[in-house]
Amino acid sequence: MFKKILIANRGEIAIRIIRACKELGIATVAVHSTADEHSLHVRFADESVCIGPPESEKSYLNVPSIISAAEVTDADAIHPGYGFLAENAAFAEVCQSCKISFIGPSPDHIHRMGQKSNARELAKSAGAPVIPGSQGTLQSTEEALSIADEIKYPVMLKASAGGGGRGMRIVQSAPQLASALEIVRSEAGSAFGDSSIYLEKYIEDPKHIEIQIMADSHGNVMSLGDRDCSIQRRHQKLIEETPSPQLSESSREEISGHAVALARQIGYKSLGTVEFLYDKNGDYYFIEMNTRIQVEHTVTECVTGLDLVKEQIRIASGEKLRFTQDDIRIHGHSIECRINAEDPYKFTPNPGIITGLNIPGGPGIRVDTALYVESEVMPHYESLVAKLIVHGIDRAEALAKMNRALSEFHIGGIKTTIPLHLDILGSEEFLSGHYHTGSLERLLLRI
Amino acid sequence: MFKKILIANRGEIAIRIIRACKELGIATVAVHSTADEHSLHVRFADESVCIGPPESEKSYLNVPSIISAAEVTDADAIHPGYGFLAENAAFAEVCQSCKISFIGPSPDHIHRMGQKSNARELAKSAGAPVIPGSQGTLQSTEEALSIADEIKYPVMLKASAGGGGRGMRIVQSAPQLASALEIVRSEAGSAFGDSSIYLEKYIEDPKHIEIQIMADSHGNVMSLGDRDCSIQRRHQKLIEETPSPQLSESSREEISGHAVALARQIGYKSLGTVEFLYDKNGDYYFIEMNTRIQVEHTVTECVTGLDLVKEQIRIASGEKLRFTQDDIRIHGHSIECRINAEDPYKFTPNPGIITGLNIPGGPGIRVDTALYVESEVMPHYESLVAKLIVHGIDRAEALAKMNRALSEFHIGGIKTTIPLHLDILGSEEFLSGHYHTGSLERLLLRI
Amino acid sequence: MNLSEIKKLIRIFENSGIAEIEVEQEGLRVLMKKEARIERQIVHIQPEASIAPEASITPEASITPEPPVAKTASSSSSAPMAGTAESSGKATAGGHIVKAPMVGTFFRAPSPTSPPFVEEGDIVRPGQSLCVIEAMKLMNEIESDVEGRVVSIFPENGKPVEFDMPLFEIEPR
Amino acid sequence: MNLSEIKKLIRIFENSGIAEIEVEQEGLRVLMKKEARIERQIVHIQPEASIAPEASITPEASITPEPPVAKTASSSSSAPMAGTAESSGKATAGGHIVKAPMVGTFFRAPSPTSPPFVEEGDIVRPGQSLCVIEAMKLMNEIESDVEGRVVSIFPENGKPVEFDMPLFEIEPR
Repeated sequence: MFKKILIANRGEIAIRIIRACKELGIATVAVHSTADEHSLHVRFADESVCIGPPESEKSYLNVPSIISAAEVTDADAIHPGYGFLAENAAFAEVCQSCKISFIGPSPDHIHRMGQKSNARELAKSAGAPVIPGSQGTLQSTEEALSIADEIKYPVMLKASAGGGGRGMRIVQSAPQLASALEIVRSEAGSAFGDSSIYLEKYIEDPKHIEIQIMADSHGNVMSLGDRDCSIQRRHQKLIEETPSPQLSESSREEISGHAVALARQIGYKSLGTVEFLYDKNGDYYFIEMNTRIQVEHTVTECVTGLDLVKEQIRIASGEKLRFTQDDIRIHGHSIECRINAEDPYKFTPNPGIITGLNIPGGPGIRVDTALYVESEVMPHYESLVAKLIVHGIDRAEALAKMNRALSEFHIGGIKTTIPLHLDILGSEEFLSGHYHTGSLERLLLRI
Repeated sequence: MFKKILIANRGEIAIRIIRACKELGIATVAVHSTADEHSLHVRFADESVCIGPPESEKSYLNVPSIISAAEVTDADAIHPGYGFLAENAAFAEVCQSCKISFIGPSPDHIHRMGQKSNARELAKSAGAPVIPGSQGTLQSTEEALSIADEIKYPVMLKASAGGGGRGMRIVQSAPQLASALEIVRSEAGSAFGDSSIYLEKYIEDPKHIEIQIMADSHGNVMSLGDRDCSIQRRHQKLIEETPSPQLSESSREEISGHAVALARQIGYKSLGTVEFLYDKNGDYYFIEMNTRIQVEHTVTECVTGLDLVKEQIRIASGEKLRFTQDDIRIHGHSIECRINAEDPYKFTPNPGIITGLNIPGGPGIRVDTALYVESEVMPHYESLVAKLIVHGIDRAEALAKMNRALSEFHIGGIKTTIPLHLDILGSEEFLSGHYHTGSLERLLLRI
Repeated sequence: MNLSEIKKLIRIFENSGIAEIEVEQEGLRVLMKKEARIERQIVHIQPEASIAPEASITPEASITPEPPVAKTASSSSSAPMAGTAESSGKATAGGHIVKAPMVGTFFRAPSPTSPPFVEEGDIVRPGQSLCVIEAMKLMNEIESDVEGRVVSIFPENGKPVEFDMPLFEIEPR
Repeated sequence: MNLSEIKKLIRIFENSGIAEIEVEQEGLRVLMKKEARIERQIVHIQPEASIAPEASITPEASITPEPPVAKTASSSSSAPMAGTAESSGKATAGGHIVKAPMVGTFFRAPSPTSPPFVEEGDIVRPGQSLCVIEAMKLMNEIESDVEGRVVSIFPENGKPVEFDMPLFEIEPR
């Protein structure tokens, strides 16, 4: 086991990792920018090193500074948390070359899963369904028509060079396809200087379902169940829950099976999350794999009773998993609300000084935060300031707990997403469980 | 189900009950003394009524004021919490006569279990072992000698009118008995004006083991496992854990069986705790039954996943338990540390204003407290200011979590028992699990 | 008073209807003003008043635990008590206050058909009944402890009152 | 009240809705006003009190961002960094400070057998090497950015330094 771990992150996830280390008896080194000198993660760690100015590029993304900090403190491993360097294959490689263990998968796995088209091919070859569409870019209108006929309408035309919602068009039926193709092609040409186009099936109002997997370096791979992360705004998750209120037990097992098969086929070793879109017909499609610990790992911890960060550290140190798939039992229901320092309806960041703080408590409540009274929420970093997680015997109890806990949660001095969470929890769509990735945007129009 | 519950208590337990009510959708009324006007339980409740001046006798123990508060707010039930009026049979009777449901057992059960000699006879007749000794007071030295011979030395001589550790003497062997009897008899005569004496077996260094039971008004009685509450100072519990680290599975079942049999025999309906002494030989003896929710109910909640306060409310409203004994599963291990506003080594109360507060968080941590920054810990009330509860997959993880959480827990402005808890958790005796009701006092001599 | 207390005072001041506040205590003087065009009412508190316990804004008041959480709208609106912050604030401004010695329902008359014990403007003597508070089906007569003129009657007839709530203001004579 | 407390008060005032604040204590008077719409703060500090550290009116602890938790004894003793609060405090009192631009190990000489780049009392010119910081096996030479006399060298040879830590104090000339 490692003797000392450097945590190359800040905020709640840095504290989360320090807590796991303390419970494992491992010494910790916090790194921080000059702006984070008084942060809780610096106070909670055994040692701390200032690695640069407030800007992330010069501090939390500053590879030489972080490696140097590990070297001068004799840390034998680095935990990257999420964001920052967590899925940076080059950083993982530098760690390796400096004989510092990177707590995560191999650089090669990070690299292969980081390239989305590559990840899609890997998933396909491991037998997972992927969104059907053209093999590469479209050569002709006839090809587009024949593929669309095969995969059924509606389909989506996408500019290869597009992204962030630009250079896309949904086509509902064959007669519209030819002209839509012309339009997207010319848009793409003028917008991106590349008029190549591909076509895939358009998934209407899907759920975002992800499977938490865990694999050690002794060939053991297992699934820790699903998470429903469909409450999103601009692809940012806001509420996550497990088990998904809509998935049948058989779909859950089937999807989990694909996630495990993918990890097994590529020889993956660490925690990982395999993400799927799940549509109204119960069909599902692999979209990507995240090779890091995720913000929402907490709900999986609540229902499995496992400490995923500890397991991640144990796996990185070469230990064998101490249990098998059969030992994993899901108890009750868990929901997480991400409390962001944002205007709850405009979503504009709202940094500031915390003037008051009341953290909810009692049975089934977990809070992960780096806030304290008079701490500063800074504009340099992401706006997530607290995670509120509840665990109930069933979804109804978890919902009641979340409502209760949100009503107790007071963060003075900044605007937060707490009022929005109460709105979402009060919406019929959320209560029914039949919500999807478009639900929040539509709810916002009604508020 | 009740529509509105008045909580006849203050501090963390009042908040605990308000939380349960909120999650059940029941409106709440807080009552408070003038000193508690700004207390968190007043803020969290839907309504509040000031019932008297700071002194407990004139406020939280003021029956007419509390009943009147329930009447003017149209509360249909009263939850007494623990302490104050929780085991006051007369209060439960007044509630009954005013058509307000008392959330607890019947006045008769409170009354019968409140009289210790009566409770002992009930337990005996239900087949539970009680501490062997004389039937009533001793008539002669010969009688004492013959009983002591039968139950084996060491024995304890106790003045009938004694209490609080006075008028007691341990006798190790027969030759000492006659003279000890003379001494205790004359001490008792001069100290209490009553020289009657009784004799019972002296239980050396026992564990305090208690069984949480739950019984509805439909004849269902079940055990929710044991708690080991042996870390005590002057009969005040300081740390509780479940499952007891020393009990074998078979003893646990046997003792639980006695607790359930007692509750069933007397037709008990509510939550209850049956307390036993467990000696070095594995023998155990009923000592008393508590007819209220207990401070340490939290650890049972962690390992069973149940919300005991909700169950208690459901039972009082006449609902049937929704599960059977077979549905109860114990998951992992849970420990509670009572954080008191006291000098940790002198145990003198230490009221004051809270100047800073950092509440531990992360996985497996639960905190129940009424503290907030600038709140006042008052000399009028008991010194318990927070309960820190951890839940781990096993005792080792729970211990690591408790150490970690205690190190994060900062309460500025008052002295607390936090440093003492760290000492206890670091002691070999506690770590081994082989501690007993005398362990803490001995540990304190070494610190 | 330290910075965090000043900060609190600012918030209290902001949320108040007053335009200016000056607090002086043990060599510390704090003066705050709001822009004149917004506020009309000006309350000036003398240094003496700021130390007197009756004053609504005192150094102590600024330390008073502020709500760590706000009550929900529904909760405050459903509060059943007859007295309000205004009435008790008003109460503290003037004469002798008779407070509720118990929780119960406030009645101005011994029975629904009787006339009230007292009206505003009446002169009362010590021991004279002012009202009854019904608690647990018992009618408890509340008597005046001073001689004077009834200036205000705070609770409405038939409304619940809690312990220590101002019932009457009496101008002693 | 010291400068950092005034800075904090400014921030509190800025974020408040009030237009003016005046704080006076033990010879120190602070007056701040917001101008209609422009939102500018004017700080008047009486000269004799502003700089003197003894003008501080409140216990330091009540203002300084108070650590919500104390570090354990073991943690602070195991802190590996060469610089201390004292040294950086000392550093800011006097001349020009050369700070560490990166994390690494501080060496006063280019190799173990070479003489140090500079000694206290030496005169240095802009661009002259002062030390090396080893980071990721690379020796990074740190140069002086001013001309002057080396007054202090803060870290010990061979000890780790973190970003922004004072390395040298140079009296410019």
